[in-house]
Amino acid sequence: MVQAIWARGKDSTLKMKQPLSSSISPELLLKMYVTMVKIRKFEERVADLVISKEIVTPTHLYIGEEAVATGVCSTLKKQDYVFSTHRSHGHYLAKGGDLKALMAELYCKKTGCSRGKGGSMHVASPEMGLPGSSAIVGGTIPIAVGAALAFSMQNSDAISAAFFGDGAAHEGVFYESLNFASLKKLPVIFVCENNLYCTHLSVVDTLADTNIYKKAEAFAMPGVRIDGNDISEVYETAKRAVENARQSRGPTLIEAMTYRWRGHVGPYDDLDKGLRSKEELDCWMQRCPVRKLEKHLLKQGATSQLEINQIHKTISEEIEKAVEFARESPYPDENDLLHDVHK
Amino acid sequence: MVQAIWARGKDSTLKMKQPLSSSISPELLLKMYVTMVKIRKFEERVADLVISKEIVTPTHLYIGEEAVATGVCSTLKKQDYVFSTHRSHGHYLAKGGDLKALMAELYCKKTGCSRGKGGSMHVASPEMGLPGSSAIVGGTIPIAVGAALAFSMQNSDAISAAFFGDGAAHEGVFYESLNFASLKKLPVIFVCENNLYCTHLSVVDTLADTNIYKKAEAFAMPGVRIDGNDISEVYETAKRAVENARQSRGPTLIEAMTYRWRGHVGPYDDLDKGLRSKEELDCWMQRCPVRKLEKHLLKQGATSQLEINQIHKTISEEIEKAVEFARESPYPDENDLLHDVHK
Amino acid sequence: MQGKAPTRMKTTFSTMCTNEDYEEHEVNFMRKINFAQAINETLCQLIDKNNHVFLIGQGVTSPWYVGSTTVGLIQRFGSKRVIDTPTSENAVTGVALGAALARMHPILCFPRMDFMYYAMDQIANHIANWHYMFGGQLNTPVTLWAIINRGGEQAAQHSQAIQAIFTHIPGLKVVAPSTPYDAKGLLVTCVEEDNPVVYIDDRWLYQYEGEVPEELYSVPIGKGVVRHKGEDVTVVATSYMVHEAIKAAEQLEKEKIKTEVVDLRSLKPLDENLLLTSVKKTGRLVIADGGWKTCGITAEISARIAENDIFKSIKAPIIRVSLPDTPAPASSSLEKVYYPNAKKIMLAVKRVLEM
Amino acid sequence: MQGKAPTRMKTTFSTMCTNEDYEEHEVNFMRKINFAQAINETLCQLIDKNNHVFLIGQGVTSPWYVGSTTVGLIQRFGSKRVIDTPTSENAVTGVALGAALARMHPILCFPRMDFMYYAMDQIANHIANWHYMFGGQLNTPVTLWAIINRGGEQAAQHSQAIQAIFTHIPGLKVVAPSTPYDAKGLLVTCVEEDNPVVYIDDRWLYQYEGEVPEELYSVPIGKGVVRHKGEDVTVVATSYMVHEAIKAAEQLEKEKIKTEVVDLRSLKPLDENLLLTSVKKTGRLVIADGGWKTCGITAEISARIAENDIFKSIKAPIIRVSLPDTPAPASSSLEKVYYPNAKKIMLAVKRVLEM
Ligand SMILES: Cc1ncc(C[n+]2csc(CCOP(=O)(O)OP(=O)(O)O)c2C)c(N)n1
Ligand SMILES: Cc1ncc(C[n+]2csc(CCOP(=O)(O)OP(=O)(O)O)c2C)c(N)n1
Ligand SMILES: [Mg+2]
Ligand SMILES: [Mg+2]
Repeated sequence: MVQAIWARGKDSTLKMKQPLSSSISPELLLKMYVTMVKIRKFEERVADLVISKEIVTPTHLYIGEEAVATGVCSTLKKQDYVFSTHRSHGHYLAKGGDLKALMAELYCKKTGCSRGKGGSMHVASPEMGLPGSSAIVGGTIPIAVGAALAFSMQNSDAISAAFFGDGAAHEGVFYESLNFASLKKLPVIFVCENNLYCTHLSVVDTLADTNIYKKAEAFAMPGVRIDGNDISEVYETAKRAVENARQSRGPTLIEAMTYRWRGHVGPYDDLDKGLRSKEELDCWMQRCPVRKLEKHLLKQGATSQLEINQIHKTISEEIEKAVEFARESPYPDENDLLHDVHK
Repeated sequence: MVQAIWARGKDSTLKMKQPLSSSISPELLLKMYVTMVKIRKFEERVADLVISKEIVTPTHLYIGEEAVATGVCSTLKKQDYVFSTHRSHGHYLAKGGDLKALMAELYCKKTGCSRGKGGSMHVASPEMGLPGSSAIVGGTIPIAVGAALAFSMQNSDAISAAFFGDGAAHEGVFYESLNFASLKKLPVIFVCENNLYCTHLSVVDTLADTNIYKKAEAFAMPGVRIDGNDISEVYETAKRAVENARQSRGPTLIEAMTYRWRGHVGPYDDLDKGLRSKEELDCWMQRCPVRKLEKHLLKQGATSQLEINQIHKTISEEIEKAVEFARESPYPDENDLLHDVHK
Repeated sequence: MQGKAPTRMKTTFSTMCTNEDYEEHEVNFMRKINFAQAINETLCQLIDKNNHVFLIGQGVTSPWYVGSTTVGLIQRFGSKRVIDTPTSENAVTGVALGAALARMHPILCFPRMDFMYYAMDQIANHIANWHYMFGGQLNTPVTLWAIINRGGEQAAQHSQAIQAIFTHIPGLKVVAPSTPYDAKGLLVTCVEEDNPVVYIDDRWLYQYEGEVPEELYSVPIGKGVVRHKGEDVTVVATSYMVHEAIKAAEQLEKEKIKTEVVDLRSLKPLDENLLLTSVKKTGRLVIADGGWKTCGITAEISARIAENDIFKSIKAPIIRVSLPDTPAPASSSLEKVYYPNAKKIMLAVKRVLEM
Repeated sequence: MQGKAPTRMKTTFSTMCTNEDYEEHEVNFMRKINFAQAINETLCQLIDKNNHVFLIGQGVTSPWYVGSTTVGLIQRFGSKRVIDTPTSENAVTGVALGAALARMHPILCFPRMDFMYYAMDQIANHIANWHYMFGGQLNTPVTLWAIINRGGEQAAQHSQAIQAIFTHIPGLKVVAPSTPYDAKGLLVTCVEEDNPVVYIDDRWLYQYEGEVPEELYSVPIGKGVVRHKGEDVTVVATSYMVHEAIKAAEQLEKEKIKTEVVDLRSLKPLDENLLLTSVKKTGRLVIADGGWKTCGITAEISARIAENDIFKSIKAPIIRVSLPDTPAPASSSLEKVYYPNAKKIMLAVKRVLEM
């Protein structure tokens, strides 16, 4: 299957096997590295906690896709809105959401970022510009467009970004949203995380043309396919798109090619389910976005192995504190059930 | 507004100002002429009957667009399915539906083609391969795809055609349907009647890219824009598309550029509503599909003015008989109300 | 209503400002306008007054699409505040939600309820759940202006009154004004709300005239009102059916049958107090709503009585006057029997009085 | 049920083949399989036996998506008869309708009811109306296999049980089996029908075992069944709630409270006879359904009693046990109180007995 995608992707800008090269400042790259490691380690810890049944809410892990959320969100300001999906943890952390509150939400505790009412698929950080995520495929795409409409009405220079998977390109609402956003030249960017699968189905089984970025053409909008595992490429592309949006030059569709290392949902790689091959997974693990950046930073002398070890240690500690926090937090009270239906 | 469309249509095959030229046999052309006149005269009669309030059900007249339904349906067999819209009369007559039953349906009489339960927007002729029309924009597009799926499962060589307006290109279900049909290579043709308006809105106000035929590309499907007022072009294009579908070579999207002479709904041209200009209407009336064919037939000596007069006369009589039939037919009985909810 | 009982009550229809809340406006009760004009004026004033309010939906710039309710708005406010849209109901609904999350208050127009099915995912999965799903942190103040447009042989896909579906879905409030006064007051309240509200508007109401103050005022959500006093039987009605109920009551009066007509005004939350007070008094109940019967509004109201202690003092079965469980037919001969009306209410009242 | 009263009745759950219609199969009543297996077997047999039957929907080839209900089907029948689809719910539903109009009978799988909102236009405007709208000339035999999949902290968009919405919409029949036997028999009947039927399937039922004949048989639509006999109070339940009702009844038995549990099996049409017969006998009614309360299934059943003459012989208010009007929360601490269960039914039964 992966072959099919490579073939179809030929005309795109994929350069997945090449080492990272970048004109981004070492400081920013390092900052993004920290975010990516945070996401990676957070998700790995979550996987353990799911296996040990401490976490019950269905978790869709972002492992392998870290560069997309990190690269895109690094081009955004706090005031900018990001809308997320069922695979939400990476977006939440990249947009600056509080790690403790996220972990507590996965425990469905009252201290969670959605007060225990949302679980993994419904996280929000209103203060950091993440007004929610939806478990419905394609669900947040028009919502992001609406936020962009509001910003344009308010003459704010804020912009809005919608993250969604390749599966969202099956849903009509995706096309309606592209049309509306382009028609009104709204400040929104569409970020498709094409990880080649929609649950058990490969993109080739579900899309007549798997070049998702090309759908933008049909709506007079620029569309570009990039290596989603290359933080530099993600950042640079998003930056241009965000700039265009801010300058009222309209929306952009970015298709970031990436891969989830784990199964659709849950902690395991699900290779035993026979839906993808070990070779395919291995091939993508070799293209690890975190390692790629790490190698680059070391090669450029922008960091040292010592510093990297320290980063990992600090993040691990932060995550453990979050686990403690989540464990010790109270569950929502029975009386909370009927609250929050209306304001 | 019409200018904008012309400009955007430059790259298409529009050749609206040219006289008809055709390699179609004179017999077939004459047959199609008869159908087009039938539709034209039927609709004109309906307009009168709406004005005199004999007909109450909301009627969306097909005047000006006759070549599209006629050209497409002339390439189809009885077994092939056609699905129609709120602007249904032309499709119904072109597919061979009984004229009397149609008129009776507009009177909402029990003898109507939908037993008085459907009205103008819901006509059907199951025996002639028109299993219904929908008043919901875009509504029948996936249904046509489903019929095509059935035909392919049955190893039948029947095909299915969906008629729809430019407004349907706003609806997500259109894109979902293109994707599904192309993915499964189903024997269906998509016929978009682009009459430049969706109720009160011009295509330029609603579509970021008004080249509807180009949407096909995004689904690895051929898409073509044609002069919908040129019967020969419609017929030839549809014929190729139908042939492809029958040979299991997959679906085609045809965008037929055309124009409705009357307002969105009802008998009047609605120029007073200020939504379109008299010049625009005049310009399109000069491109009358019926006159264009008539001129060609006369020029080629395929018919005579005498024969044409006779055709008109016969059709007028047929229509008057249908009016009589409709008038004399009984209304559905009160007891019919609760019937037909289930089989 | 108990302590909040109407202080002024007339049996005619056009003057029904009876709630203390807006007593203060009585001085202005001179000008009569019709229901459609009331909506038009309110939209105009709300958009004018509030920077964060805008109108969006298919048809809002059309001279005929939504009756006369949006006439003049595009000319006055321009295409930034009055946004006509492609027929992309689902996306446009999501757009409204997104705008609400960015501190706007969209009034989202659906020219027909039938088209709302396309938008159901955004309405039910997103708008209705958003506040709850994130633990009350985010507000989604969207007014879903849902128009019922039926009759005239439009048939099954252009005639639906699916208020029960929205009333069923938690997270949505649902209002259904029956008078020009309430049309204005409830629309104002919708925009004052931080919650999504489905504002149900029946085009059969558009020609009804009534006194409407020029300035903005609000009518509370969740408060019904008695439109016609009586002791023999209660008719609870919604939206357009309120008028049919009043017609029935006036007719029945001639036959010495005293009917109390309760206009619910809000379907969710529902003014249970008012309902129970009236039914307690009369002991007999007929419910009239323009939607389908099964699992409809009439079912809910009936169940509210049946689950209450008051139930023991009910003297006759509770009759529901609604649409039969049938799609809308085209033919006027069938429309005539399909739609509930004053006559059917009268028959129902007589039946409950006989039982 | 009257003349058609069950000829054989057990108080335990697994043997409830009580309808004369399928008496003949009793000899086979040996093999026990669970609910999910019953669906899987039935799908397999139906596709195998009928050229015009096929399965379509997102997830039908997945090893986990719809539990084990579709396991092995793709291997056996291939991708022409078992069609997995893009997440294009609305188009795929239209596709099913189109296929039905071309003489096929699609079984259209929705792995969660929540996703059906996307398809609502095709379901409500098209599938439900098609037969009526064309005067009965065209049939639309689509089985809408609607799966309820909730619990496990999945929250508001992955937990919904919206059977009331489909029951509200004319043109749709709605069935909701509670036993493996009925899961099979009703699925067979769906495919024998020339009408669209919503087949509601709750994943909380999947592990329940019961006797299921190997061969195909049908269970009639519109016929309920008594699952537990009793004279003191009637509990009418649907789908999964039947099991909770039986648990409650068994518990209550120990306290000498004799509960009659009626399993409706069909929500539309509804077995009013059976309902009335039982309520006439007991004079007390509790209704248990897994959907929301307002305008829900429980409202309709209550209203059916309230509008009937039988109403006069009712001794206590009718209590509804259902979901509160609240979206589904994630936290298990809230799920515990959110979902109705045997305990809530018991409390309700005791309340109606006290009143
Ligand atoms: C409307 C809808 N249909 C189906 C699902 C079930 N579902 C949950 S996640 C998912 C896969 C989505 O794939 P994609 O968009 O590519 O995101 P990924 O999981 O690959 O990140 C599906 C089909 C859903 N959540 N919503
Ligand atoms: C879902 C939906 N939204 C809105 C409408 C109202 N409506 C009826 S016809 C129509 C115009 C459709 O335009 P188009 O598809 O171009 O067809 P035309 O009338 O031009 O033939 C609209 C918007 C509808 N019927 N269905
Ligand atoms: Mg994916
Ligand atoms: Mg058009």
